Amino acid sequence: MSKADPTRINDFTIKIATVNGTGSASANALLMKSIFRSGIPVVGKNYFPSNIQGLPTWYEIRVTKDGYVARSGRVDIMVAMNAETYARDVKEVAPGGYLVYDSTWPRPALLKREDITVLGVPLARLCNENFNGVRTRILMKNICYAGVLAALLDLDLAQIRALLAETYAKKPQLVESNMKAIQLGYDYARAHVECPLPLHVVKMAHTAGHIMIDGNTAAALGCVFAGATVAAWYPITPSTSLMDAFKMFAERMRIDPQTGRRNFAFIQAEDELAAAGMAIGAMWNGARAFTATSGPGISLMNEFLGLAYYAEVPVVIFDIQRVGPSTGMPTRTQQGDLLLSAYASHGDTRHVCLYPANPEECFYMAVQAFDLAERLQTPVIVLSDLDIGMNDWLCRDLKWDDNYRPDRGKMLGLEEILKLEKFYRFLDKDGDGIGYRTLPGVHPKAAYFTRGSGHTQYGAYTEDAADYQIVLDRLMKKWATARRVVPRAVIDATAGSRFGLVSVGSCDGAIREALDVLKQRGVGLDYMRVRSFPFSEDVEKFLAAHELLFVVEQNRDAQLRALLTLETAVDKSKLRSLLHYSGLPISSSFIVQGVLAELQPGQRVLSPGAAHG
Amino acid sequence: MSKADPTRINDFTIKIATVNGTGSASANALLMKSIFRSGIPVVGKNYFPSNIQGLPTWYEIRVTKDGYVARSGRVDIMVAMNAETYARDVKEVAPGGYLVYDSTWPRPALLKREDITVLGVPLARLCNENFNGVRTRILMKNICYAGVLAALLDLDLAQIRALLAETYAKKPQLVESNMKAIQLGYDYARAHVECPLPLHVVKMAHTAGHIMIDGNTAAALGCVFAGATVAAWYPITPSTSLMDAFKMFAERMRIDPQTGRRNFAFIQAEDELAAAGMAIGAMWNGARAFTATSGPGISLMNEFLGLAYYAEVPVVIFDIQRVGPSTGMPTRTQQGDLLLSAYASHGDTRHVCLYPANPEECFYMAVQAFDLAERLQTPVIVLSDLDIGMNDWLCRDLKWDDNYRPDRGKMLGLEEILKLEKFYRFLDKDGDGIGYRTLPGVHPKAAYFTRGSGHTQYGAYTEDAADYQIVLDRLMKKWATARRVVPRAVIDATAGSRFGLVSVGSCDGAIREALDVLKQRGVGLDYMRVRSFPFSEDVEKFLAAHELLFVVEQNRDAQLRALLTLETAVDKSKLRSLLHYSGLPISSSFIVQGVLAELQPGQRVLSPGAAHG
Amino acid sequence: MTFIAKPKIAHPSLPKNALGLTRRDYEGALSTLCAGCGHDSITAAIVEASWGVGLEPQNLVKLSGIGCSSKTTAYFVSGGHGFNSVHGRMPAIAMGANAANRSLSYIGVSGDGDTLSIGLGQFCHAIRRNLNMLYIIENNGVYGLTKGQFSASADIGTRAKKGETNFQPPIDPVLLAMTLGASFVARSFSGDKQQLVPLIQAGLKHEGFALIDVLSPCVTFNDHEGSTKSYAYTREHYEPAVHADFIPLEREITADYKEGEALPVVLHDGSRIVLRKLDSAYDPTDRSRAAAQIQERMKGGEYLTGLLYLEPSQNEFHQVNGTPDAPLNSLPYEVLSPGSKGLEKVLARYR
Amino acid sequence: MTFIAKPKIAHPSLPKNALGLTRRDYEGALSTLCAGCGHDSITAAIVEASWGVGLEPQNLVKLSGIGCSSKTTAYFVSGGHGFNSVHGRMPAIAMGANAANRSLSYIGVSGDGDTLSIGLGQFCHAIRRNLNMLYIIENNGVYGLTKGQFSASADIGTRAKKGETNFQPPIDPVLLAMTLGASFVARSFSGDKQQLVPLIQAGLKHEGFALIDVLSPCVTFNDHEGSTKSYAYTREHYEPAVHADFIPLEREITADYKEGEALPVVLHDGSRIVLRKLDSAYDPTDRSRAAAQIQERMKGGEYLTGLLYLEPSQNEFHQVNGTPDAPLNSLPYEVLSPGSKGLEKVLARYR
Ligand SMILES: Cc1ncc(C[n+]2csc(CCOP(=O)(O)OP(=O)(O)O)c2C)c(N)n1
Ligand SMILES: Cc1ncc(C[n+]2csc(CCOP(=O)(O)OP(=O)(O)O)c2C)c(N)n1
Ligand code: SF4
Ligand code: SF4
Ligand SMILES: [Mg+2]
Ligand SMILES: [Mg+2]
Repeated sequence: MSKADPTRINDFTIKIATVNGTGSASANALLMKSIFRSGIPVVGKNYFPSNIQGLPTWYEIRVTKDGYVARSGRVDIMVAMNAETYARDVKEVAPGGYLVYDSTWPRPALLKREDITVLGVPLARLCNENFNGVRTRILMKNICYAGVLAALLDLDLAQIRALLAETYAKKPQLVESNMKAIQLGYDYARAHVECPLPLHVVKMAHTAGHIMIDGNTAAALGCVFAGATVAAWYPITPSTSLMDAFKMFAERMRIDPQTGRRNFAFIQAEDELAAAGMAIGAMWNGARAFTATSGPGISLMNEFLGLAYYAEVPVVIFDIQRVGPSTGMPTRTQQGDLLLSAYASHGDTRHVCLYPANPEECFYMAVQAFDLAERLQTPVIVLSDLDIGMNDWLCRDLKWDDNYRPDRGKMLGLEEILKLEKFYRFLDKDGDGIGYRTLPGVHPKAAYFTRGSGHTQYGAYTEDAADYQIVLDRLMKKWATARRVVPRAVIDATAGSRFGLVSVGSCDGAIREALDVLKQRGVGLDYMRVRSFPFSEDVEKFLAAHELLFVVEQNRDAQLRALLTLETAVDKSKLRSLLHYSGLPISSSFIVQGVLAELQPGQRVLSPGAAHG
Repeated sequence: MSKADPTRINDFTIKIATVNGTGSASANALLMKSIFRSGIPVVGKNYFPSNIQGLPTWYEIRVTKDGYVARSGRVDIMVAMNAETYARDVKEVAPGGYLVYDSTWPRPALLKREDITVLGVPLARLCNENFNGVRTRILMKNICYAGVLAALLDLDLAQIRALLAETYAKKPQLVESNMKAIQLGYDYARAHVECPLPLHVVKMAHTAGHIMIDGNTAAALGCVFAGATVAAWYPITPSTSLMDAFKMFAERMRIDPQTGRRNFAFIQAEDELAAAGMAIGAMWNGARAFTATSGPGISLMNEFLGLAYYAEVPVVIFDIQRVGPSTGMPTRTQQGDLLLSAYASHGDTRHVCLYPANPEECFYMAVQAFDLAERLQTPVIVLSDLDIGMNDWLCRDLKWDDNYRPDRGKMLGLEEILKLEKFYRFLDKDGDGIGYRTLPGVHPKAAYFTRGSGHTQYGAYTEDAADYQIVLDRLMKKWATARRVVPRAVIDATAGSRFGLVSVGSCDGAIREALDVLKQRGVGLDYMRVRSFPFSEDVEKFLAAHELLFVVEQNRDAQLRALLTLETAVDKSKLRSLLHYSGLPISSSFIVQGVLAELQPGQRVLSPGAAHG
Repeated sequence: MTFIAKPKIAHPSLPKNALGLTRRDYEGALSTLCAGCGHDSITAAIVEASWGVGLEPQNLVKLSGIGCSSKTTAYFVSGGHGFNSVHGRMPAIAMGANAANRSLSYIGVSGDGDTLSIGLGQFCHAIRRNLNMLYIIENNGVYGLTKGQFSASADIGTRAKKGETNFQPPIDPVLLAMTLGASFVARSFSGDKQQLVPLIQAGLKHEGFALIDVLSPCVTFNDHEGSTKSYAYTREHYEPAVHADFIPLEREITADYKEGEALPVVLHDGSRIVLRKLDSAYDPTDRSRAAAQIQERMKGGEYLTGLLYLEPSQNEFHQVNGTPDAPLNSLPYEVLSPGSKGLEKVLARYR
Repeated sequence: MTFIAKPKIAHPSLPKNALGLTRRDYEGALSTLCAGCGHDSITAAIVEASWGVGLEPQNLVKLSGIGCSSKTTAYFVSGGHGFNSVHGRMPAIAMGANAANRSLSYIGVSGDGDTLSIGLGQFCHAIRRNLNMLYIIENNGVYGLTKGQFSASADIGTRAKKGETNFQPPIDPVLLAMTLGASFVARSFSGDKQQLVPLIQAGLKHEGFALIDVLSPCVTFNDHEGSTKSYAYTREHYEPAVHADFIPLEREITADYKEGEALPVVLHDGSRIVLRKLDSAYDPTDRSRAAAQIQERMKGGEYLTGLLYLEPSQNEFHQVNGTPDAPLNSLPYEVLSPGSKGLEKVLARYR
């Protein structure tokens, strides 16, 4: 076996280039899982096209003993299965890295790189010789490269067989055929290459108590545990898998054992306006309801968001952000809806937003979203993104407290209603800006009229200046209440630095990695990740406590910086933007470079301006 | 004749309270016009309900020798024709003021005010005795109170007859009947009251070279002169009258004399999404097109606005703002769409906005909007409001330069196309961030593909990070170009004060009046009214040059202050908000009070915070 | 202003329904519509019908969009919750509300603009889902609240108050609904209480989407050429004075006629519409024949009124979705949450 | 990947049309759709048809929404401008573009999701305006681009790739369009070039709104129970390995049959649809009889194909609007502006 490079053991990135629609997904999943099962933290990033078949697609597997969760930004092993992208794929390999390609047909012209090792494996030939049928051969080619990698990386074949057995429990014959392909690649590699490579896998025990899950699945699970019963949506990438997961879980765990009836309603709406309206109608009527969408859907929901804000109807909306503007790049990631979500709709409106950073938070924040929406009687928008929502992340096990009960907020039941002299929906009895709700069907005395037109605090229609303003001003009081109950920011001030780093959502992984790197380079930074809009009080404190703050986010227009500038007392000249918006998930190196560029000696540390990435 | 009060001659406010649907509009118009024709500046404000018949409605006529254009905020003469609102109408009269009511039926209980003069006129009785038919009598009652006021204010009857003659040119018999009603009221008043009142009208010559016009009519006229040929819309108050006016003008001035064909297309769309799409489609295809709407429509247009921004299609949208959020108060005014219009749609988007302050600017800015949209190849939103759009304003005569020709921006004709080797739509040849357009039907070589999905600078579909970013970054370069070509702010720094006042749109009238009042009280303020987004460079300078700035606007959330905070270098602690958002047009007194409250000696002049009104 | 709701003093003399409630208990706030507006007549019919079927007021959920018509949900059954949503989007709100609690009665009131223009897509899809609700279109051929623009149901040749003529073909909600497979389709006239009240009651009872297209003249903006009482005519002749904002106080138009009969109704402006009541022979269960007859009559300028199509067998939304009889919003959390044990099982699949 | 456009070397041998252009001149960019997708066959038919009618490429304006189908406007006639707008809103863009220049040909390509769900309202109103364009629905019963959810045109009982069954009644764009008074309504099948090409040519020539509903199987997501070649079946049996993201490379399905004949077509997944071509006796000008026949056939599980309804007499948008023959976007500013004199006249009324 070739001399191992101890620094790269369990610390390298594999990138697999294929054509979409050729079935490489399960090969990649197989590799991910077997590394995960070997106890080594692993990251999977899927770069797929916005079509169904025939376009280039890439899958990146990062093996990271330190448990980082971000894109590494470098490629150590490239599996180049796609002739169309072969040239650029070769370029991407880091010096000293490896390239695996299908040597069934020679690729002379393109093999010009002296600084990497090129490994040819006749995958097509092997499969043609050993399998029948076009479909089978195409598919097996992919399983076959998994076998090659198993040899190169020293993966445990027994474990791989076990995984296949789980996957194809109902179809044992598939276990054999797949295993055969694995073995073909495995044996060929061992016969022709010095295995394992210097950078390979050595078992660890770092994944116990962890799962591999995507954010949309976790969010859907959160909706199930929050007791959501009405799900309305209109398909849109990358939010679709959230609804698919909810349906899957509900069909497993929400079927009445006696009657076989479904304890949930799943409605594919005709568009996003309808989806939002359905969720609003359902929550107005006492069911926990939600919808999931992406940018274009949020734009279309603007009118309904304004209605729900002003008429004070709770509703939960998941925005799985993708690259905008407009249709943009549906299969790429961005954080471009921060500003719109915060102030969506005409007139004076503002909405509670939650910003999960990973699947784990997607789960817990989904539950929180429903509690906050009903407590505050207003829409809550959960802003995830494609990176969180559709990629597999290593997360701590999700925990559930069986004592949890939904917080329905100020909802009057029959007893309370009967005690009332008269019921007024929009009166601020408790001074927190929140009135009391009632549900249809309970008692005529509790009936009230919900409208998006001017109304008095008693619920009557009005065009009177003073009456109108009483309600509008109370909504600001409610906003102040919101500030007190939303999730606080996550703050790490251990560095005790004059400089801080502020960010949101999926940037977290890259930032934590960048902080380590910076520390190694002697730069210590404090870090705050905001988790909600409005900002909790601690945000104000952190901003005040630092003299220079890097605001890291994944959009062009510094939308988080804008919200901080508007909603806190911070002097915006202290806020330095690091903006990454190419559609690829942000990497630690981008942040490290951005920070160092600013903090180099001699540089005008306090000059405003933004680094664009 | 009773002793005249020289200070109140040509300087007082009449308010007329009636029930909508009873035909008082023409009586009020008659009064307005006759005062205008007497050469005295006059302001009309209409406070009407969002229904069709039977609800209270008020009309305010301010006679102002100083030519102020804002709501006065006080009532000197109340004509209380509506029993339902009688009580509160009485309360509104300023001490020393007058109340005119229909004494046909006594109103004992309600006449309890010693500090005002109450004049009863048996309007119903007079009309019942002199006219036949229910309709006629109801209508004549209103004309009759106009006659009463004519006597009380010493209006010129001959002139009134002349006005009626103009109005009913085609129906002379109506002139007589109306004049008869006028005379009835006039004679009764002179017989029973000492006429004219101390506050009355004395002819001046201050309205020569002026017109009385509403902003929607002026904007529509602007569209006609801009050469707009396609108008698509969906009815919504208060924007409807803009489209009605365009149709009226076009039907007068856009009919081909030979063929009788209509040189314009007028399309009532099925909703605002469609209206926006039609305007976009038409301008994409080379016609000047526009739509008009109000808040709810802007919310619904979010998706299309993002498309037009990213696909770089010019379009002109008028937002006649009304009270939000949601349906809000459709017949009340507000400036609540500033923030949404600036950043409408998901992803990184920003839109050019124009902020007219009066009908005169509505006319000129309508033309500018089309030039800017085509020059910048992006949507331009003209933010007017109900106060400007639907009330009659005294304006200088509109002027037109016959040398004007539309600025089509960078549009290639056949000759230029033939010279090209190859055509690329989104290349930044000139370094100003603006590419070249072509129109369908000209030449196959010039054909390009317009899309809201990711595209390269050559116009091809892309999901490539770098290619995507090149286009997104260029859009920011274009934005910098926009900053240079948008209308500059209106700045009055004659006071040379350390303190400044910043505002937008229809606040202008109240502010100019407030500045006079403040000067009289020894407080001199500089004043800047922004007229566009992005802000022109002079805005930055003005903000920097003052140590405290009052930001006056008509919304709850300080939306103009937000835009200034985000888009300029100003230290926001310098910006003090004066917010008026009750739905009534802002009055000078509100501003005066707000400023004085802040500038009183002893007050912490530099403390942040906002006065709410 | 028409006064529909009067102070609720339960007169002992007033007739009571099965629940011991009087008509008063089904009234609502004061109408702010124009005197004589057809919509107010429909409101009165809804009051009568819901009293008649003996509905618990709190069990009626009232939904609407935006428009004069949509305002009327505030004018009946004040004991039921009302949701006056946004323009054209009532069906979505209704779908959500109904999904949350299938045990209540849902009545949606909309206008021809609200339903056939901005709301057309949602209207069609509510029908496709066979959403269990009574959907009433108060159809006047104009946008009343925005002052008289043509709606998509305006007939060709109609003249608006402002004078222009409509040249676009109308969208007929009845034929549209039948094409989309609606399970209950009816048409009536606002002034025909005798026909309207039973239709509303049937619609409330129908399991699925029940559409009633009610022709409801707009006093203020309906206006047709050639009518000796039309605004156009009056402007030129009798009217002693004309005022843009003048709206005459009219009385509601009523229509009383028998099965099979045709009744020409003269509207406020003197225009005529001809209503023909279905005769007992008519078979409302044969869709294509029904559609053919309706179109036939239309060619002859007649509106066929009554229950035009009925298909009781169709599954409504909840039957398709397989929801339990108990309202979803009443299911205890314990039933809905898989609990920590359930979570453990799920996680196993992600290791 | 299917290769529709090849490098444009005008082979001397290639047949030329009246303009001296070859088919190559009507091709577009490479298709990125799945091999065997029905949409690609339609693209080929559009290329053939526009070459056939001898359309100047630059005079064809290509409009679409979002979806696999909507992408295809990039795959034909690259010499014409294309506007790939937003989901379901193509009709509005088309209306505006057409208003600006009535002299060009407008072809809109949409999907069943794009047209019958999010875009249903705009689709109906484009018909009502009789907007002069050819509107093609590439109808596959699913949302292809978002991976196979049912569209509103999916038949009851259809099984999706993911396994669930559709229980909602389909919206038939053909019957809908006829109910709304469309002036040109046709149905065809993606694989039937012989029928499709002439229909497209007729649609391009029709003055007014021409609808062609083209059944266009989705290789990847059409899937029906009980088919021996369906994914479901294969999963359990022959397939040696199953991969969520595996999409077989299929060949396009073609159909060639005569007037009056019925042709059962087997789709990629083995499911069958039955097409019946109109016989020469069929009268496309009698709307209600046509509708009845279509419904009859449907009950029998057959899709009637061909030009189903035609009413050439109807006025298209510009005839109603009274616009001049010269495109509005070509009118010189001098004609459009009243000038300072005109302004003076106007102002007089405001003094
Ligand atoms: C999004 C939006 N667009 C436009 C309007 C303005 N608007 C209010 S009601 C209405 C039409 C009402 O017509 P219809 O539904 O027929 O009701 P009617 O008044 O005739 O009873 C319109 C366009 C609105 N409120 N919201
Ligand atoms: C506003 C909006 N909502 C949702 C989507 C996601 N989306 C893209 S295509 C599509 C449906 C496509 O179905 P269809 O129109 O039938 O086209 P097909 O792919 O089947 O040809 C959807 C829902 C979107 N792009 N925009
Ligand atoms: S405007 Fe017409 S629809 Fe509206 S209330 Fe008046 S009569 Fe009724
Ligand atoms: S998914 Fe279906 S519709 Fe889309 S390209 Fe593939 S086969 Fe065609
Ligand atoms: Mg109407
Ligand atoms: Mg489809």
